[in-house]
Parts: sequence; C-alpha cells; structure tokens
Amino acid sequence: MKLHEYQSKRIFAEYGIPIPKGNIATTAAEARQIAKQLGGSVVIKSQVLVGGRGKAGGVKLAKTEEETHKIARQILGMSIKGLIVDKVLVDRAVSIKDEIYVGVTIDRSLQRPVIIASAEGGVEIEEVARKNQDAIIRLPIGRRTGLLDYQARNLAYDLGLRRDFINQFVQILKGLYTAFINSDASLVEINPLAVTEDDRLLAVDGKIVLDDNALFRHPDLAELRDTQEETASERQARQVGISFVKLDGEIGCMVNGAGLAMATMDIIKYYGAEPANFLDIGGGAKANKVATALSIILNDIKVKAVLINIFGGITRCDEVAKGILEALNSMEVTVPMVVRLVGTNEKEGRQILAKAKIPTATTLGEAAQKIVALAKGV
Amino acid sequence: MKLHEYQSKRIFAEYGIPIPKGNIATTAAEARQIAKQLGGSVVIKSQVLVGGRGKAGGVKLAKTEEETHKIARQILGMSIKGLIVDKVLVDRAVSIKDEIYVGVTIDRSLQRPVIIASAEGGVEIEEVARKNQDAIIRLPIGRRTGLLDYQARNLAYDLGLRRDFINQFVQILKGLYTAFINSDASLVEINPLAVTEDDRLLAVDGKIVLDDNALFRHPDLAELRDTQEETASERQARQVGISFVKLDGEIGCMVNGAGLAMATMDIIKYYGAEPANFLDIGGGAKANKVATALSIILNDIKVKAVLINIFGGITRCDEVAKGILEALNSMEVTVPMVVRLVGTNEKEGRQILAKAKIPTATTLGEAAQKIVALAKGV
Amino acid sequence: MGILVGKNSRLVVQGITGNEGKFHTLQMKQYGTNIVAGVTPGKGGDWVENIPVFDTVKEAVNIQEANTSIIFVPPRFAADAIMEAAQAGIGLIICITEGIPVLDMARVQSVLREVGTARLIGPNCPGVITPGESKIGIMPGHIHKPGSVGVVSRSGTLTYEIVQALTNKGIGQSTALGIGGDPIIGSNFIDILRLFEADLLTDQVVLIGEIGGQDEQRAAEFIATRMSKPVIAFIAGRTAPSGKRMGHAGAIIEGGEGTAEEKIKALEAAGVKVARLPEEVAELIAAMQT
Amino acid sequence: MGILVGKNSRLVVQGITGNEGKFHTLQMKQYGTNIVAGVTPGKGGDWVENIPVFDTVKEAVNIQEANTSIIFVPPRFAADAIMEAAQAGIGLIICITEGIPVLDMARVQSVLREVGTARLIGPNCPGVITPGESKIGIMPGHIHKPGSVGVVSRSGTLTYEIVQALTNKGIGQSTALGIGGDPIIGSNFIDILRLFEADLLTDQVVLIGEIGGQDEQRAAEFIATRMSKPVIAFIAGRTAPSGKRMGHAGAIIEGGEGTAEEKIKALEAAGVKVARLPEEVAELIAAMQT
Repeated sequence: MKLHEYQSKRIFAEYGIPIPKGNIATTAAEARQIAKQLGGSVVIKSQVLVGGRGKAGGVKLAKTEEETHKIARQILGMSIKGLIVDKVLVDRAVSIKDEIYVGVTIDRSLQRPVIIASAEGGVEIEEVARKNQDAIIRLPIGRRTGLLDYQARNLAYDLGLRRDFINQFVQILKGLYTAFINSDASLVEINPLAVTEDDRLLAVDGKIVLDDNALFRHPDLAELRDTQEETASERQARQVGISFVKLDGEIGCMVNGAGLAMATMDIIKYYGAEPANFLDIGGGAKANKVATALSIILNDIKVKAVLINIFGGITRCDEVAKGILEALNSMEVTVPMVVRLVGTNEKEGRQILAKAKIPTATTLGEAAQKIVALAKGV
Repeated sequence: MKLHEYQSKRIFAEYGIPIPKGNIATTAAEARQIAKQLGGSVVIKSQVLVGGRGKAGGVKLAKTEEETHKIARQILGMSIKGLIVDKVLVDRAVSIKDEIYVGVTIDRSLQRPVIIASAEGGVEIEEVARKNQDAIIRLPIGRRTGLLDYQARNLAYDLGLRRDFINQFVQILKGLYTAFINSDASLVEINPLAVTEDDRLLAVDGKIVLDDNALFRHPDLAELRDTQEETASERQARQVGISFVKLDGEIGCMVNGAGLAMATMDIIKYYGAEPANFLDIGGGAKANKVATALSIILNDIKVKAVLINIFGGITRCDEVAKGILEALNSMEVTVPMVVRLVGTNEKEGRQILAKAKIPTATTLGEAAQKIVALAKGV
Repeated sequence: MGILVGKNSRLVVQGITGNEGKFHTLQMKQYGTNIVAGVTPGKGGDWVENIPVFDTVKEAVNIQEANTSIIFVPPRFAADAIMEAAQAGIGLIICITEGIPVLDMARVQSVLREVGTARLIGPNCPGVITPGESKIGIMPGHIHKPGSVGVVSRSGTLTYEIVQALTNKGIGQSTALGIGGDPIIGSNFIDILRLFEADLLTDQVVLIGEIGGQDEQRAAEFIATRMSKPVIAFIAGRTAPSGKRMGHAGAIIEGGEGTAEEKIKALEAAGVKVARLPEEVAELIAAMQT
Repeated sequence: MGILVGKNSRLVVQGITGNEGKFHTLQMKQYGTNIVAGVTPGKGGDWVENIPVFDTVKEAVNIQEANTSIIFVPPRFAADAIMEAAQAGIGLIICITEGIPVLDMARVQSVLREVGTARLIGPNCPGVITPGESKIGIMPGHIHKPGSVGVVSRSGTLTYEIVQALTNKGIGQSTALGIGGDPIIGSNFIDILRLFEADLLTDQVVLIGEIGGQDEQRAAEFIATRMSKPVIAFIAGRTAPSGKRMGHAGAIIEGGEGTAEEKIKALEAAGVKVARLPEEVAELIAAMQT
C-alpha cells in the first residue's frame, strides 16, 4: 500500500525528520489560506499515487496568495495518468543548494534491509542507476543489529556531506530506518533530502510503501488508505481477497494461482491477442468469489472475451462452475467465454457447465486458441 | 540503583503486567484513606530497599480501615536493617493459590540476558537454588532476537501452568522482558507472580535494579532514586564519583582502583584488623576529591586509623598529598594515618607529606602492618 | 528417493487443528506420508486422524522423533512457528502459509543462520512431493508419477500444470517442489539445483520461474558453471507490466529489473532451453529422454 | 614478543582528541608504541602529536594500515566505537572506557561473534603491554621489565602493584594485561591463558582475579586440564561483603556466588599456588625461576 507524499512526510516528522512547513488543501480557498499562514512563496503539489507529477504539471510554485489560489484551482481536478487530483499539499518553498537521495528497502538476495543513498538526488533513483551505478551507495543493515551510529556517520562521509551536516544526517537516517522498521514498510524514501541555502537538511519530498501483509499490526497506518485512488474494481477485488491488475488488452482472464495467471496472460499473447487483466482468485475459492471475479472482469468495457483457467488442487472445479453460473444469472453477458477446468472435481464442474452450454477446453493451449479466435470473431 | 517495590510494580503495569490495586502512603491517615477506596482487606507493605521486610514485621494484613490505620502507624517510622520506613504501599489483599518466580538478568558467561523462572515462587530464588537446582529454569535470550513467543509459551508449559493461564503468562513474560531491555535493568523480578483464587495472574511483589551506567539514557528512571535510603556518606560519595561501601571494621582506607582497594582491605584483615570501608577514588583524582574521600572516611566514628594506598598511574601522588592536607586543614583529625604513595610524582607527594609530618610507607605490606599497630595502640 | 522428503521423513504438522491443517493432514496421510505428530499450542493431548497433538514442537521431536515439519499456521504466527521448529531441532521446515510480513521473514532468516541445522522451504509455497513416497504439501498427489525429472518452481498451480503435462507424456518426477512466491524465501533455486545435481535418481531438471528479483539469473550462473544435468525452464510473466505486484508478493518488476526477458536471456546464455508454453516443457524433456 | 601486542602492532587511537586520549597517546608514543592514526568523527584532517586524525576507522585501516585499536571515547559512544573498529577490519580492539551499559556490551559481543575477526580486550581495563616493545594502555610503563612471566588481571592498579613487585625482584614480564572489571568483557581468563600457554616466551603465568562471576573458576578448570605452564594466582576481595558492588561493575558477590574462597578453592584444586598477599606473588615466582 502506497502512502501519499503528505502522509509519508507526516510520518517522517514523527521520527524527528525535518520537513517543510505546509498543509493539505482540497479547495483553492483552503490552499490560499495555507499560503497566507505560511507567508512567502509556496509549492503546490498534487497528491496522487503516481510518479511524474512534476512533468504532468501537478507541482507548481506560487509567489503570492492570489497565485496560490489560481494554481490550486488549476491543479485540483486535473487528471494525472488517469487519476483525478482531489487534494494538494501546500508547502513553504525552500531554496535548495543540493539534493540527496536516501531510502530504505529490502534486499531480496541479502534477505535484509538495505539503505540506498546517492549524492545525486532529485531524480528517480532508477535513472541515477542507469546512468552511473557508482553514484549509488548500498548499505545492508543487520535485521537484528539495526543501523549503528557509525554506519550512518560513515555513509554521510561517503556522500561527501559537509562536516556540519553530519550529525543532522545521522539523526535523519536513524529516523528513516526506524520509520521503515516500525511501520513494516517495503520502501521508505526521501527524495530529495535537500541541503537548503540556509544550511539545513530538509525532507522536501518523500514516499512510503507499506507491506500489505503487515498491516494487521498497524491499524493506524491501514486507515491511511486513500480509497479514492483505487478504481471500483480494484477496491472490490481487494475486499474479497482477489489479486487483480488491470491491463490494456481485450481478453479477460480468471485463474487460480499467480504463476498460472501470468502464464495464462502470456499464452494469450502468444496466440496473438492481449490480456485485459491479471486475476488470481487464490486457493480454495468458493462460488461467490468466482462470481465477484467474473463481474470485475466483465465490468471492463474493453473485454471482448473471457478465459477461465482453473487447475483444481485446493480449489474445487464444481465450486468454480457454480460461481460462473451465479455470475451469468445476475448480469447480462454479451461476450464469449471459454472455461478450462482440470483437477479436483473436474468432472462435476464440466457437467455443470455443459448444462449451461458454456464452451470448455481440456488443455490450456486449446483454451487459449479458442478464446483468441472468439475474440477476433473468427 | 534499586527501585522500591511500588516503583517497580508501577513500571511493570506500564508494560501490561497486572498488579494489585493499591497506592502509597506516608501517613497512617493516608493509608486509611487508600484502604477505604480499595474496600475489603489490604496488605500494608513497608517500602525500604532491603530484603526480609516480612520477617522484620514490615508487611501486614489489615481487614478494616481502622486496622489499616493502626498497622500503618506501627510500620511507618519503624527501622528495618537500619533503614527507617517512611512510606508504605497499601495494596488490595488477594487470595493466592500458587506462587511463581520469574525474573530477567544478565548471564555473565553467556553474555546475554537470561530469564529465570521457578514454579516455587514466594521465597528468594537463591534459597530455591540451594534446595533444588532443578526447580529453576534458565532460558537464555538472544540479545538481538529478543524473547520469541514460542519460547515464552514453552516456558509456561515447563512451569506446569494450567492451559488457561498460558496466554496471560506469555503476555506477562514479554512485558517483563521488554521492561528489562527498555529500562536497561540489571535485574527485573516478579516474586511472587501469584495465581489467585479467582484465576488471574498477578505480580504481587516485584523488584527492579537498574544499570547505573545506563541511567543517562533514562532521566525519568534516574529521578526515582530515593535519596532517603542512602546514608549521607553514600550520597556524598556518589555525587563526587567515589565508590564507597561502609563496612564494620576500624581501619578506614582510601585507595585508587577497585582491585587494589579490595586487596588493601584483605591485607588489613591479614595483619589482624578489620577494614571500615571499601573506597576507590578512581583514576586521576584531584586534590578536592581526595579531601572529600578522607572526610567520608573520618565521618565514621568507628574508624580508629586510616590507611591511604595510592599506586599512581593516571593518578598523581602530589595531587593526593595536597588533598590529604586540604582535608586535614578543614577538619579536626584525631586518628592516626599512614600514607603509602608510589608511582607518578611519588617523590613530590612524599615531600608534601613529610612537611606535614604524616607518616608514610613504601610497600603495601609495611603500610598495613603500621596502620594495624597504630589502630591497636601498640 | 528424490531430494528432501521420502520414506525417512517423520512429519509434524504445525497448525494441525485448523481447517487447512486438518484437511491436508488427511490428504497427505492418504498419499502415504508418515505423519507422526501435530502441534497446536493449547491443544496438546488432542488427536487428529489418530495423530497425537502436542503443545510444542519440542515434544513432537522428543517424543515422536519428528524430523520434518509442515506449517499451516496463520501468517501472524507463522514466523514464530518456523523459529520454534528450527530451535527444536527440525531439519526440514516447509512453510505453506501465505502473507507473512517481509520483516518477520528477515528475522527468521537471521535466526535460521544462527541455528544452522534447519532448511526452510517457502513460505507461500505448495510444498514438496517425492511421488509414490511422501507428499509434504498441498499439491494434488494424483497428477504426479515417480520418475527421474526434478521440478523446482516459484509457483503452485503453474507447477501442477507442468507436472501434469509431464505425467501425461509418461514422464515421471524424482521430486517436485515449490520454493515460494515471496521476496524472502528459505531456499532459492540454487539451493535446490545443487540437491538435484547431486541426486542419483534425477536425470533432468525443470525450473519454473517468474518475474521479480534475481533468483533465476543467479540460477543461470550456477547452471552454467556447476551443473552437468540438463535444465529446461519456463518463465511466467512475459506480459506482466512494471511496478505491479502479480499476486505473489515477490512477483514484481521494480525499477525495470526482474523482467521475464532478462531471466530468459540469462538462462539461454547458460545453455538452458526455455519453453514458450507450459506444455512445451514436457515436449522438450520427452525429446531428451528418448 | 609476548602475546597480542608488539612491534607489528599498528595502533589507531579512537577518541584521540579527548583529554585522556591525547595524554595517553603521548605516553604510549614515548614508550615506543607505533601509533599510525587517530580517529575522532568530525576532526578528520587534524593532527595530534604528528599523528593524522581521521573521521572513520575505515580510513585509518585503509590509509594507515592500522591493525590494532585503543578506545578512549566516552561510555555512551564506546559500544559504537568497538563495533566500528571490528567491522573496519581491526584485529585487536582494546577498550579502556569505564561505565559502558551492560546491554550495550551484550549487543557488541553478539556483533563481534558475527564479524568473527576481531578480538576485544576490556572494556574498563588498563590495556596491554609487552615490556620494551609496545604499550597499548594506560599503565605506567616504567614499572615493567621485559621477561618471561605473563600477567593477566581483572584489575588496574592491583596489577601495577604486582608487576612492580615482580620487577623489584628482577622478574620481567612477557606481556601484562588487564581484561577488565565489567560483567561482560571481550576476552576472559581462558582466552588469555590459552595465548600464554602457546607463547614461546612465556614461562610462568600470574592470574589476578577478584570476587564476582565464575571466570576464575572456569580458568581453574582450563589450567587443570589444558595448561602445562605453572600459574600463580592472587584473588582480591576475601573481606568483601555479599551483595555490594566493589567499585568494578563486575565485582559483586550475588546470591552467595562468586566469593574469593570459592575461587581460591577452585584454583588450588587445579594445582595453582594462590598468594595471600600481592608481594607474595613475586616471591612464589622467584622460587620457581631459581
């Protein structure tokens, strides 16, 4: 689960990391009021959960209250990569001398947290990595030892920080690492950590991604979810425990198991069409979950055909078949469908579908070829 | 630094450990008021930092408010092992079915915390150990892993706890371990952890000893020090950074270094007298510290003679000599003294003392024999 | 025999009294797995399918001489269950549970390194099966067939798909297992490839990977330099977009890294034949075995 | 040569710019110790006694090839300084600092075990001296004399007392060191006895113990079973009361355990002669050497 910039920065502040003064506004009038309180120039930043807000015109400077009002009105309501901006962060503007990147994530191969830092902050770290791998410092942290003071200090020296910033940096890094651990994050990131003209370090922009699996430990953080940022389908899928990712193709697919779901997408492509989504109903799904999954798929108007691919282990094929009928009874379905059912209670499932005259297939290859042909109206 | 029972139990409560309802009183009237609020029988417990309060009559049960008043009046002001009781804890009385011991300390050889537990609680753990070493369970805890849930659970099973107490016990043990770590304790102890007639686990008595070296991290805990419990000499020594322990003998001694100070005590005994104290002025002591040390020693009316033994390394012998003169100038000294000075600036020190006609010695053996003879008036 | 599990496996089921635990205990028992104990704290003294239930893994090891554990406990307790098994002396721990927090697993791995005697498979995996001998997992037993192909996978149902394709062609498996779909897992491809390489009854190996991480790329290096047995691979997720988690917590292309193309390229460079379709895996193996 | 320190020691002084650090740097330098670097974070680029100061131990190792460190930093930063030295590749770390919290040291020990390449002496110790070669500590150098007696002690000034008694009798020392008076220390008696036993230039060993803990008792066991060289001991604290800390954080009789009698009994049972007075140690050694 991703947090907004303003949410992330507020959490950083709880861990003693300095952030610019500012507040969140949902109307241009509120934005103007915040600018008035702050005094001087402000930055108005759209709060949407995608990258590239700046390039899309979602981050702007305003010198006066009047200008703040005008710009906030422009930004609120605009669409950035399909997401409507419904709030802006109004921060006091700061003069920046230098920009540092610093983040914490999990190193999968070392199986422990790693601090990533670069003196070349202000751009995406992946971009820095592509240009010059040496500009990035990686510092693995013992899961149980934690970040030691001298490690933070040595990192500050390695970044070439001026001596009078060292202690500030050590405090910020320790705060950031503690925030990472205490919130069970999969990523925390300050970018840029600005060196200001008046010689302070300031977390000007920040990002936190939480580990969904650990949210049960953090009810306060779980509440920060911005359901406005999800589509109705995503929200519905999340609530019933379906993994769903919207794609751009025309073949909807419903599969049990993430690996098999990806393989199903790939095979659709292999036979010349494009998948409309990734959808994993998980293990042991009952009829009602199957029905929900099907309705999510069919809500996508681009979908021209649906492929259902179930390899029953814990999942029972007859339950899947029942769910399909349930969904078909409750909505008008105009697109063709092919169902491939194998494994536990395969025969019972096929019988149920045969009665409803739904086309079935035995192998995945056969199913994919059939559905591609149907989608193309061949 | 030792905490009182009531202080320890309040800290336990912060870590989710259930304790009896109760409050602290410094007058009999307050005690009666607390008993009234609690209702029913209460236990009145003297709060002094020594063991064996029960045997000394410092812990009593009262059935009524009247009785509470009477007993509190008896206990307040009484002397237990030389300490005057100036406050009592008035706790709601509980009916106890069973008593468990559970504590956390540092295992010196394993160099990590160890949980110590016994189903035979209610008496001192050393006593249990003497009778039956097998009645004690020791569970070393990885300093960085911490106490794991299953370890706490397994310990509960090993103690033979009834199944419906397991989860309560796990929570209490985790709380106790966290209290140990978070307060930098050298010992935390619940004894007894009572199984009550109404089937609860309750920390009826408790003890916390803090690591003096870590108090800088815990200003709130450092404030809990009960200076009433120190003698004036102990307080004075602590404030100037002198290690001082009062003993029962007649030869006062002042030494630099703990090992040498103990050896000096031993040699006094070896030559037939008894040391009046352990006193280590530490390394590099200046004249004023030496003067304070001497006045602490001379405040003890039992002291018949004083042996000063300095092996100068960081400590300079001339500074010590100056300190001795300083002390002698500011107080009337009637007891004999022998000074043995070797090491850094030894000659200068001896000259200063020679001028003041203070007897000196070259070896420790010679010094000890001289002082014992002087004390005995030989 | 195969690797990891077999006739000598003496299994303890952690979380045996839960729904999933009970169901799969019966399934494994019917397959012939030697289940000697169950563990559910607070349920010691109970019986499930004539199997004694204990409060602690220590008892299962001391009394029933369990040497292998399978874990069905809920995600928030699963890390503790793994550490309990490891410190009780269990040599092979197979964790089925999905949804364990990543930082919990980081801690588990550091404890496992310290203990030094336990191998972990998973979490978030279907388990391990040595066909005809022992099934320690949730895979459908009947699709497997004893034979000489080792199968290792990050997936569950995709593994079944490929195993069934093998069996349909008459090709049996020495051992088939899933290593799990999480970012931090107990055993990676290399750990398992090393076992297959050393196993006398394994002739070819099937590696089923997916997007995310560097595990397949490292496996490719290992195959190129340390393996004599032929490896056939399949990589899922050629059409997966960047930055989106594909069901498995570990299946995500981040910062443009961990794509299917990257993995396929690395494997092909190591001399591995990479099938384009799941069924093709069986065809490639069949071609080798004739 | 002696053990631990000698002509090959290339010393970095951590906390070189503090009062104690500066003072003892000069003392050690005058004794002939090869000090190649100092470290004080934030003071990199400074010089103390013509010794270059760095911000990090890593630089002292990389640039000046330091292999030994002495630590004078204040107690609240000392644990971090030890871990920095260990992870920078320093092989021998001597920590003089007194008053480090016990839980900090527990953490340090667990990190040192993980790093595996660093030996720690102390904390709260006077350091190590190989007379005539190298003094890495705060002991007065002039009381020492090169020779063949190894001296190991939990104390500071009591060690000086006994060393001077030896020197006064013309008995030199191979190496003399204090292991520290804290409950948790980096090297215990056994660690050092093992080195003296293996050292070609050491003929006899003096062990100076005190009340508290079990270290002397364990040493006795080691001496009885693993040592060929004679050991003479002195134990301070025969008259110390129970339950009171005698200056050193580690010098306390707790629950009736760790008394001087207990230790003396164990040592005598192991064939160790235990002197009743510090001076007697020198007499016992003298009797052996003639």
